[in-house]
Amino acid sequence: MSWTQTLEKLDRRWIFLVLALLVMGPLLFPLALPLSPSPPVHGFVQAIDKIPDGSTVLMSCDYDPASKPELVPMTRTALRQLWGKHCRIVVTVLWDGGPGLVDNVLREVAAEYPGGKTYGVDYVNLGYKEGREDVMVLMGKGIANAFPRDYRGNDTRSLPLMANVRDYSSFPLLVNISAGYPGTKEWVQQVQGRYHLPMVSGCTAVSAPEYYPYLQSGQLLGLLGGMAGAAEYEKARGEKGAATRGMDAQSMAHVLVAVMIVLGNVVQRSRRQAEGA
Amino acid sequence: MSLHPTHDAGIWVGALLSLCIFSFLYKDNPFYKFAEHLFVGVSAGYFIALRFWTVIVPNLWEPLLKATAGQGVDAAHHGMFAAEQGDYRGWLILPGLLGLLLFTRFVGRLSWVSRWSLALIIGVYAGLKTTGFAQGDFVAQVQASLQPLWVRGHPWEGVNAIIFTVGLLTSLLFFYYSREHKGTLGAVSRVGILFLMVSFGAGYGYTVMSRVSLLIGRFQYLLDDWLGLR
Amino acid sequence: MKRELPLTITAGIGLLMILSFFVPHQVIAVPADFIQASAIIVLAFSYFLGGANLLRVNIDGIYKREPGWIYKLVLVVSLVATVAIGFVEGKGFLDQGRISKWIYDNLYSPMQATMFALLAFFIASAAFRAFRIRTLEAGLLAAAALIVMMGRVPLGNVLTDWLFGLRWLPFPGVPHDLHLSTIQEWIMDVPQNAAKRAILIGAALGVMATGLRVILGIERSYLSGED
Amino acid sequence: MLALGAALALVAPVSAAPPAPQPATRLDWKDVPNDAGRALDLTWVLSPDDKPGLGLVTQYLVERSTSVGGPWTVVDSASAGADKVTDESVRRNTPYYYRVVTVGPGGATPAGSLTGPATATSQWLDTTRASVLALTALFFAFVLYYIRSAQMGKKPFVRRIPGIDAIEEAIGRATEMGRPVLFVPGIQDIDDIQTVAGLVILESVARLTARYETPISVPVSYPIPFAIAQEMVRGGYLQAGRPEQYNPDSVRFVSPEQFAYVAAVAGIMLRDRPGAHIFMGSFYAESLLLAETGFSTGAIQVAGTANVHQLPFFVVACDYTLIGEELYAASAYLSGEPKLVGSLKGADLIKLVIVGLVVVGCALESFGVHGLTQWMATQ
Repeated sequence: MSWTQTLEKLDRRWIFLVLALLVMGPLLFPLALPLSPSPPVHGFVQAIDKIPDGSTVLMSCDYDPASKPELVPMTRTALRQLWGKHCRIVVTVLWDGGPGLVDNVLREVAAEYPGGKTYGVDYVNLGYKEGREDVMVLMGKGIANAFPRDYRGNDTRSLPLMANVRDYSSFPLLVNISAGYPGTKEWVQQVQGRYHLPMVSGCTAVSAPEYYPYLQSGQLLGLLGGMAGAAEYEKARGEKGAATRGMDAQSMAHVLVAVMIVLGNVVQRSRRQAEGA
Repeated sequence: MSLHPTHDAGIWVGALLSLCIFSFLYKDNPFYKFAEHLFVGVSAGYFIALRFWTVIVPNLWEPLLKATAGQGVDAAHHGMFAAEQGDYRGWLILPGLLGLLLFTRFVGRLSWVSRWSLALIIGVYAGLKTTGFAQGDFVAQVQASLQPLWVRGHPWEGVNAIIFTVGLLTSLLFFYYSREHKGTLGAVSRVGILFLMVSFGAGYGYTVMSRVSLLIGRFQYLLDDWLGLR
Repeated sequence: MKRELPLTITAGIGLLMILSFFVPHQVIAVPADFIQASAIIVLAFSYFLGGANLLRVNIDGIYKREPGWIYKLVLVVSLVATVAIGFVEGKGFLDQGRISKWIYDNLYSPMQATMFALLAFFIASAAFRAFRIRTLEAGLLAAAALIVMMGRVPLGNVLTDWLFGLRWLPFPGVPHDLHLSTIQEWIMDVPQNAAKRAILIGAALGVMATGLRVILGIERSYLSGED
Repeated sequence: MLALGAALALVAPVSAAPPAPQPATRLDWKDVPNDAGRALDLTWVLSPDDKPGLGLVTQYLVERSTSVGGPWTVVDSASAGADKVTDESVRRNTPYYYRVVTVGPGGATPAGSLTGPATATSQWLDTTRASVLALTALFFAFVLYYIRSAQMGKKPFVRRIPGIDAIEEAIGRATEMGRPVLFVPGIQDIDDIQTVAGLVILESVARLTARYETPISVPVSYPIPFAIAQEMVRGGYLQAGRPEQYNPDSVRFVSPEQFAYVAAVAGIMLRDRPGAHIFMGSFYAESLLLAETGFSTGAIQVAGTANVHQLPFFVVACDYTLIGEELYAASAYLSGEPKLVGSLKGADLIKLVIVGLVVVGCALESFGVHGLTQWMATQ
């Protein structure tokens, strides 16, 4: 039996095993390959840089634990960049699987600051609301109308931060971290144009290509695509987070998939030749 | 490098359940089936509790309760049905009722009543989606495509703009059904399919990237959080 | 009542939503806002319906001792327990230290993440076994996929660092530092972006036409089922 | 805020006692356009003392009253150097009077003049959305025109798309091999319009399998599509004149759970070895698993979905793939239903308008004429 025939008969669990080893290796023994931020990532960083220090920013974290490795690192870095400018942050979560995860991230990052960031003053977590794009439009007539209570069960209108927050006109920027529907597409459709709110997006790699047209049109000012986008964002901000640590493993896995595509076609071709002969 | 397994029982539970799910890669087995059903049960239960405490209570029950005392968002305003924008008080009985009517689905003969509630939801989303797509994905996207095809001093930008415009128009005409794809239109749609294929290739690459990232995240959880391998 | 009223409700509300986009006047804006607030509530109720349905189907299966009934029991018990704990714990049921939060952090969260991580393995094996390059189109797809995959990660750039020294294409304005990542970014920005926009616009037209048909009562597939 | 102003005035003499700032002048108001009368824009000319580095002005307080004589309440503030605010706390159709107070370390100086009566009113049309309105109305007119003319029996021309031939060819090959045909109508419920399109295609597939006397197998994930799929298959056999051959078990209800559904379909593929796999509808992550398992059995595969992320996996593993809108086009072509054909033709016509707009717009932009681009801007 020739080597191509052996490969063709190969049990796919061997491929599973190779992938597992290739991903695990660099996590244990990092290679620290160099990163360089791409233009959409620069756009994201600059859009946040340009808003006045101390403004109140809306951040919608629309994801659930399935996308944690791609989206939590960029959420962390974005929180740090905003708090570094003494911004106050209003957080919403439009995915039902997400509010607990997002609250963990907020607490972690808030605790990094000496004395901590104060809940209700420096940030508010409004938590989850059913309704997808319907909630987005509803918030346009009043954030507290849609979210009468926050994640912790407080009366939203009683929080000091919310005294100055009326509707979308209270924010200079929307930072959306999105895993799909509802997410960046819906914010662009229902809020960015309708309420004239500039926005940036961090999204999973799966949806990134679909958002490039929004980037070219200026509907998005910046875009972080997947873990690579998060790693470049960390690089641009001088951090070394979970995304940066994952990039070596990401590289190895991509090499494997590329080799698999080429090898698979070599095998198919030799089989066709054998069949033809 | 040595092991420092966690003492957090929660992480042990999470890690073992993760392994149960990974065991599906070897073959379908009782461990996977157990984890799968546990997951479906827990998530359905969690989604119900979540909607109860984040929607039914704060957006329906509490305002209704307040309204019975003639109170609402604006304390200066009295009356159970004294509504204004964002403060609907007693009127919220209507959506509450429509919500309850959904349960007529369980009463065979009356199940058609639940269509009233369904009709509300469908009307809202059909309307919102229509204008959302009209502005965000139709007009704004066409508007952004009106770009200069040559830029003084930046010939490369001009070349890109021309390639972009050709790609956009040929891809659009690939999806044109009122005439056979022969002659000029045939050639145009042949070019269009090439652009579409490049975009699918990009989509393939980015999807691979996403899925691999998820796996990396799981391994970070198992190796760092659970085993403490460092 | 059975068909006409739902169609009228959908038509009225759909038109109101469309109008509220173009007409800022309070005569339209306030009722539209009320309906939007109502939709959230009705939608939340529908999840109770879904949960009840799930329970009914599975309890039925346990009662009849269908194959795998023991797993159905796991499902029913975990569903009921999660709801019960959540209801008892009250408004801040997801706050730090609550049992519901423990369930979320250690059952729901890791299992959901792992379910989706399985796909990485399947994608690798599909790349080997089900990626066929036999036409020019498929070849272009493969080339774009390979460039994007390698250009988006650091290793691809390390491997193509030698391109850095070459002065490519003496065309003014072309970036000289021709890494794989620059080519990747060009593919994303120009050809793929053009095709994506065409798809985006086409899809938008499809959604708008469907919306129109639903609002005018021409499209009724959502009303199908028992009459 | 008022208290703060007073406090500053009290504290001022104790310090180095700079003079109170000169007042801001020419306060002016404008109703915010395109809203429901919820806000007023206010502008003024900065105090002559408000210069960077001078430190004589710290902020401006905007005060409001419902009568010329007061009482005045602070409604907003702006830091030094800013000459406008938007008062969003107004009630519509209510006259207000405004004045601006300049505050500095040396005290607070009210402006000499006030402005008013200022009234916020509602508008009936948001003029920034005129282009969206115009293009949407045009598109809807096209769609409705074609639906109407199709209903009146004037069937508009729609070209036959190659995907339909590919489906027929696949069924033919399965027949030659003496193997069944597998049809998967996506994994979404009936509210996804792609499921509807898939089920429409199923009817003509069933018609063909009836004619060729080839068994068909249709696993379905949700109850309502399951019921409709049964109707469709029975209808197909009826149309082919072979109602007696219809086997009710050919359509089976599997499970709405994504992975459970995939496992069941993969089981059918490996056990029954269908000669043709036809995937038409809404697919998510499972597209990859279905296409791979199907590919490994050597069956002919034809797929169609409008879920763009999943298309690459179908394109590389299937013999033919209907891309995006082609799924709807195929269902319109096969069913000939006026509402589907009309929408398709309407979209075709607006696409020609778009092509025209882009060509003209690019030419205008290249010559530095921006009128069209500005009219279409919505942001």
